[in-house]
Amino acid sequence: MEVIKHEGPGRLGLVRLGDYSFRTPALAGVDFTLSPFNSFFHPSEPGDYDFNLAPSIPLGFYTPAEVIEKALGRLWSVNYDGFNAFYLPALRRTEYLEEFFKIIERYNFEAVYLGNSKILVKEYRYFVKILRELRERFPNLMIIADLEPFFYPLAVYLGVDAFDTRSLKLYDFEGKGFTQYSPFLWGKEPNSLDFARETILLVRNALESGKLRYLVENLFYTQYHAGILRIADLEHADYLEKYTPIQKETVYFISDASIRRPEVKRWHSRVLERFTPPKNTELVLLFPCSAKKPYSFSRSHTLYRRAVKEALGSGTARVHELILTSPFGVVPREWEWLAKYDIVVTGHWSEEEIKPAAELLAKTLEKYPKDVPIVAHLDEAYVEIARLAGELSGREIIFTRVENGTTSKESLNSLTETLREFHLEGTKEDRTYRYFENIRKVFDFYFGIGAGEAVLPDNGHVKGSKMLRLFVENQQTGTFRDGVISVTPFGMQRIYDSLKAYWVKIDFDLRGDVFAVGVNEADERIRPDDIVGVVRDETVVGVGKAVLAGEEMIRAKKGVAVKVRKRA
Amino acid sequence: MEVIKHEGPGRLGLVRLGDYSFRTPALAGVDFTLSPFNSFFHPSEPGDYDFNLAPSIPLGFYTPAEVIEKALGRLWSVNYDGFNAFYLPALRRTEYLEEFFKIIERYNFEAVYLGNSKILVKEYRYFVKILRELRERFPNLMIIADLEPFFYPLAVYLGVDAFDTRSLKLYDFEGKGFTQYSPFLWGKEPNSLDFARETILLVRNALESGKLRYLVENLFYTQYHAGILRIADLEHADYLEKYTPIQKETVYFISDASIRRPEVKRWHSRVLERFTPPKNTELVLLFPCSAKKPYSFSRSHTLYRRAVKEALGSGTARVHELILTSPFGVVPREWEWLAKYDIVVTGHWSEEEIKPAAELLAKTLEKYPKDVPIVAHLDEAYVEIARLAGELSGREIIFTRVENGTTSKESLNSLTETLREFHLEGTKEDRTYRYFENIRKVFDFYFGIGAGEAVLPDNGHVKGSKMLRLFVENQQTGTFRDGVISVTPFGMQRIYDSLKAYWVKIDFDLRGDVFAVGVNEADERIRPDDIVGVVRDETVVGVGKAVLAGEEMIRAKKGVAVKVRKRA
Amino acid sequence: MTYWTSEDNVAGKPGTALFIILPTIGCYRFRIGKACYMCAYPTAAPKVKWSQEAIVDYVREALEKIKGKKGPFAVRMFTSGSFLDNGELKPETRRKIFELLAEMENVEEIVIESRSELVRYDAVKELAEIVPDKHFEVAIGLETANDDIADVSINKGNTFEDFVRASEITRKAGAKVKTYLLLKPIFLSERTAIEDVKESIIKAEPYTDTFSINITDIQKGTLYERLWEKSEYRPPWLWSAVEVLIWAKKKFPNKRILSDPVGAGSKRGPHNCLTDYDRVIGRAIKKFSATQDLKYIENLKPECRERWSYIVENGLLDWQLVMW
Amino acid sequence: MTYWTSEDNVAGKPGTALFIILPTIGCYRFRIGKACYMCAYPTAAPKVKWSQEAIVDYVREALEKIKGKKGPFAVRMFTSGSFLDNGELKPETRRKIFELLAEMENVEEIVIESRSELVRYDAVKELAEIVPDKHFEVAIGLETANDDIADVSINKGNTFEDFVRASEITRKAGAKVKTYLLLKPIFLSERTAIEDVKESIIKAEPYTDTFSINITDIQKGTLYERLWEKSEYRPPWLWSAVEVLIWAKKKFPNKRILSDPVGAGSKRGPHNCLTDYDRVIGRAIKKFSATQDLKYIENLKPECRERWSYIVENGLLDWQLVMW
Repeated sequence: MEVIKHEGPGRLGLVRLGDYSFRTPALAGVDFTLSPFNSFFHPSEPGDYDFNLAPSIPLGFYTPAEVIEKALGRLWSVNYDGFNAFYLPALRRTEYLEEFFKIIERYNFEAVYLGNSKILVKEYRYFVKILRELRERFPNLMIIADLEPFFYPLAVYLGVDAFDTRSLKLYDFEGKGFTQYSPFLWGKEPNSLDFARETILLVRNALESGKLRYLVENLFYTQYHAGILRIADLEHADYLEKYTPIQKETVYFISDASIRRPEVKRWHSRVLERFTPPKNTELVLLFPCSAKKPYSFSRSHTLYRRAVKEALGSGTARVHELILTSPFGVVPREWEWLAKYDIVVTGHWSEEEIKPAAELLAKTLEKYPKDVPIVAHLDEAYVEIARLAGELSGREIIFTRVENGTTSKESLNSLTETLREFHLEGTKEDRTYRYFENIRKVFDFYFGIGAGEAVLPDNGHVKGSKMLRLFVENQQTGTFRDGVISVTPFGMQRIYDSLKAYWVKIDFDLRGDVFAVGVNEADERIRPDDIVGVVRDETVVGVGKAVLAGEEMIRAKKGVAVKVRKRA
Repeated sequence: MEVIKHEGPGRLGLVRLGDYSFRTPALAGVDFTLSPFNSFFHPSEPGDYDFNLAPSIPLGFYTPAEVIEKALGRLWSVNYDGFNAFYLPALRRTEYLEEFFKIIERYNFEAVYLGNSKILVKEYRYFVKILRELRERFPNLMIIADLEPFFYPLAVYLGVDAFDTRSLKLYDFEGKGFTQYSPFLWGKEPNSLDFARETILLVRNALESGKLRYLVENLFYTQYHAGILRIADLEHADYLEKYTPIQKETVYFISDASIRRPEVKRWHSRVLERFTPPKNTELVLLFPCSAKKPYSFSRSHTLYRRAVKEALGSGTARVHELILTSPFGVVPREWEWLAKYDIVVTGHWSEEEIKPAAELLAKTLEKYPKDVPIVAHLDEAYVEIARLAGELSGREIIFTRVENGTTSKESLNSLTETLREFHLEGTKEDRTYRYFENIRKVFDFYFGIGAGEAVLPDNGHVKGSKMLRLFVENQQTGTFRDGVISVTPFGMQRIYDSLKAYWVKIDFDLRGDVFAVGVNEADERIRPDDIVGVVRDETVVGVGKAVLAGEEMIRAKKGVAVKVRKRA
Repeated sequence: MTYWTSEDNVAGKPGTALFIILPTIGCYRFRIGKACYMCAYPTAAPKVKWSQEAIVDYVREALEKIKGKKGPFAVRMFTSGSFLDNGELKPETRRKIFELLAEMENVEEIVIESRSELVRYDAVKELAEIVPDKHFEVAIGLETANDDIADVSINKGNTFEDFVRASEITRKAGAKVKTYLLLKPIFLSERTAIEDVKESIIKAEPYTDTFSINITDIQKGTLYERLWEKSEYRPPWLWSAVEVLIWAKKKFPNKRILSDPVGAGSKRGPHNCLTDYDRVIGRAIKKFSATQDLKYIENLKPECRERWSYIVENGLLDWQLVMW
Repeated sequence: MTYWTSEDNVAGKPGTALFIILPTIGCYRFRIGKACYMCAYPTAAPKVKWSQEAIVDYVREALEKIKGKKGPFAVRMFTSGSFLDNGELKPETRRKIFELLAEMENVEEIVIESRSELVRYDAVKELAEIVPDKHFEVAIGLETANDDIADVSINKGNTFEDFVRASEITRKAGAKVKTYLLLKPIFLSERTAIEDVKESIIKAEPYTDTFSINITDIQKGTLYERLWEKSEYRPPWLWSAVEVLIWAKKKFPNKRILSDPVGAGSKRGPHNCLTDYDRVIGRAIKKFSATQDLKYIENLKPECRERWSYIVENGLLDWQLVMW
């Protein structure tokens, strides 16, 4: 199976079987044929199926060690010739998984049938753990499970590629028709296979349009859905994040699970790891977010800007602004282009929103020199966040007097008055520096601290007005427009030289795209859709867009790893 | 419209139209016919429809006051003869609602068409507020809205009874087929009316089986769903609680919204208001909950009981036990029969679960005399709850030493050792008293403090072993079996005499059921499914099951208010 | 302030119209805070007050555009208010403008606009006498013959009675009457909107020489815009306009039925499904308007028409059209 | 410890069987921690060790139940272990029991049970000689002829070879061989389970006089119970039993094919859809067993059979049957 597109561990895949190929997520019996279970005890020869299950022993999830060991010995004795699918009994004793993985590896299976999936799905931790181990170890393996359609989105999101449909017919026998509300409510017309078919199309559709996580987090059909997603979010956040493409579109935070989205985790860690305050900062300002994005375009931020300008004049170029928001926590002004999200605003903040925001703010404030004062122009829950952050960081925060919202006349006056106490002077150099910093920080976000410096050093140049082109010694390094960037091979070389970041190493002549099989090494920080440099002998020979995550490129053996956009 | 069954403000209804009748929730164009919108400016006469919309002016939700006033004057001038449905423009300026309500009241409309519903649904607060005001003011009015099927469960839960389906056809024109994931994902086959029909049947189905709240809280299709439910739960908790039947079945807490369920609110307030500790309590014990319900039947509680018995012997009859759990918070041992719930257990407790539990525990502990010691045998998050409660209440809590879970040998030993320090002696009287208290507390839960005393005073008698029959001076007051109770008219009279609780007053000869129209006054504490006493001239003339909430019985003019079970 | 020419109907024949927006101070109703709800024209009035002479000069300048060119021409003068309002134009100014026009032979039609209560016999007569052989029309914004709509949905401040009186005065003074009707005021369904225009035409026909069907387009800062932004109001479908025009022309073949669908095919203007074909329909309406020939609007491709028919037949309200 | 009678097949004819559970200490494999995974019989062994005399007395007491009654009778003695295990029953005790049986004319069939490795020529021969004209069978738990299943799914501790040897000894010693087969060990689909019994019958047939198809029922405290509790194992369908019995009887009409579906129609026992009809099928199987007449099981109402066919045809595993 080749991975075409990711959304978290879930993926759109392409399976090639001789001259027949199909897309995943897929259904056995619809998109491909799958042999019935093949018992080790009374084995069958490979038949005329797309996928032939090798003889196996369908151990139960709760099988004790003694029995597993008896079975394992026998499975090593099987003649696997002609079989391309392996029945993997899911086991609570996960210490034995490795043994099964060795068989899968040794005989190079193309698909794995995840045994006991209907039992496993009720064991939150094991479901996620086993899927993850399988998925990460064998990126090109098609994982087949047997689950009801209402589990499809969640299972796909966590790594399942295909579903057996044969057991669904039992619902038809029982006269239970699947509905949008199953398993809470059933219809009377048997419809299992149709419903499964429809559902899988919709899941594919969702993957294509980057909406899979929505489905998963907003449709909790059973307690198992909620439990599994919670375990995945809290205990396997790295697994989800690793395969989550770099955010391009607005994220809609809808349910309480939204605040645990990988995008949120990523944002928090990028603020911590990839944000440094501009060097000339002499005052930090904290503002609340606005519904309109980027915040600068909103009415409230326009009013703040005016008040700040009024108080500080040229000194504004020495102020640095942080915007507080949920669930992203803290958005440095330069990154406001990147914080694309929308959230339910009912005025009720939960503890789960306040605490992480405060913690992130505290850590962010620690990035500024101790003597830089901090002024907060906030109201309601934002005040609570800032106070808590103040306590956590031990930094004093000066609060303006806010009444009737932050944009009331009185509040804005208080902002101006408060700021007047600080006498800041900004020079023309400050302004230019900040103009450059606005651009640099975005590159830092994508590639790490220093990337901005690399593509736009102090002696660099910016040309254009809307679409900014960046130059170093008359060679273009990249472009910047409203937070959207591109990098030239030359720019990427500079990033590579100074940061050793976002590289994919090859040792052949670059012609078209880079295939997974050709990737020697890759930066593990790479996420799907990231801009990466294709490096050969320390030279960037091309720039492209990652299809896979860095780690995955190394393990994967099939499909495109990097879509090359420009060759050097 | 008559209300047949409630689930929160949502209800199954019966609409009688001459010799035709239909059930709600219903669909216009499917279950009944509805005239097209009737413009005040170019009005139509009543036509051959089940519901004829009176001429109206379809003001926008954002219409300014000046224009509303122009329109209102005109609406008072309409000749409403022959019209039974009123088009109510939903207005942001809710101060004008009253004027419209007066028209509805004056002309005795049977149905209201909620104008602008597609706009209104995006205005969380107003949607809930307007629906609530309409619903509470006119319990027998059928409320019709025009919304997409994915809003049906939520809208019904909050009080909508029927939906216009005419605008759905626009989705067909657009080639958008409704799917289980709409509006995230659409299919290609036009199916709007079929989908609406299916959905309404399922919603009806859900109401019948008490599953509507599930659908609502687990299927957040849009941010509006989440926002509206949050507003309803947080700002209109009393509205939801009032119509939520007394819990009979296990509640499944699945989503984060589950902890805001009316049942949870009710539980918390009943612990605060209707629980008093047994008088002979000399020691309070705190235990964690168990997955198995009632807790007493679980392995862990069996082990605790053994350890307590070992340490205190007969003194056990002077111990009182509280069980900590989420989201119910605190369950007094006597109420364990009533705490029927199931929750996702992943080991991750949210702040939103811990804090309310601690607050409830703190207030519960204050009910015990100051000198009664408190011993906690807890682990993990439970410890956190107890500690926080200790701080809040200022009561010292002695923690046993728990290692490897509360049921490990060491932990149970520590429990025994800790308790040995207390020398309690229980007499035979203590045991009898507690036996009575176990029964009494359940009556207190249902009717208020003192109800237990009323049906089973100290000179009362209990007969039977499984099904306990309660007697006062040889007259039966009620029965008790595993927490399920019944009350005789005599028992109800005793409750009424001492508490003045759960009464419905009539002034006619009781023959069959009590109809809403015949209810003079009713206890506002009454919830659907409660056992109530039918009182005439201070005498309980019958006992029955409430169909409506107490407040609703007074306002309602149609349908059964109390199903009478036994006449005196 | 600007002027332009456009193909149009001139006194019954295809010709060219010269539109001149006079830089007056605009409608007095607006200045006293009682503007029509859909109207933002007066906000376009000049910030600096123009002298009456300057206004005449401005007209002279505009007329240069057609001077000596081959007609027939119509000159239509708009003032963001009323031509007959002495507060906007002094009688002297009006006369001077008409005298300029009287000199131009290629001008066959003259249209001025006025609120009905400002139509006075003397003022009209005076002007009519200056241009005796030209087709001289006073355009009156009736908008609707339904007084309730005029008040609730438009805030017109006039009644149908006011219009009738103004029309009688105008005719008696020797001019003709052009009646503006508004297709789809707020708080009307598409269906009621069509109904309202038709009824208005029937009622106003005896007092009207030319009907001009104004199709709502959303002007900035108006109540209409506010409702439209919240999806509570949708400008009318072009199909509605087509329907009304065909019906009116067939019903009253001898009346001029004009319409200039401003912003046709855009979100703020009349539109069907916002496809390219919307603009085709817009142009067809203009063509019909210029020629009075129904063939231009009777044979349009029924794109998106089924949806429109459905909405009209079922009387759907605009908020019901909101979709996901 | 108990005994009871039941209608059953006695040496080929319908008759009555007296079942006696001997209060021995039970299977030695269980005592050394190597019990069969499905087996909990030894947990039913008496807590206090019975003297050998007491055991003989117990048999005597049990035999009173049929003494002087009209036969034919079969006496089937179970020991929660092996009758031939000297650790359970001393040779002297066995002899005494057989001598009691030898005296009873109405007893035409005697069955004892033994693990195959405990079947010794001398021991069998000695007993056979005490009851020369009775149908004397040694029942051996083969369970399956597939050694892998015997090990992985049953933990039998015997192979098919062991069985063959025991069978040969038994026959040589003058007794007959009854072979126990287990319908549906764990880790087999319904389909494989049926297949396994059929193959086992074919392989064991030359060494067998009577087949007894034991249909899994869930015994307390076993691995089977653990898997069953978690829905990973489902006792076989009664239709599977019916299918196997019909097939076996047709294939080997001269062999006795017995089956007593313990717990038929209950969750823990073989069942179809847990309707009342399940018990009807259970009784039909017993009737067939007693009479060897296929008519009892060939004409059953196909209730729930379609579902079973589907599961068997598609080789569904038991965890796949979990439903919401």
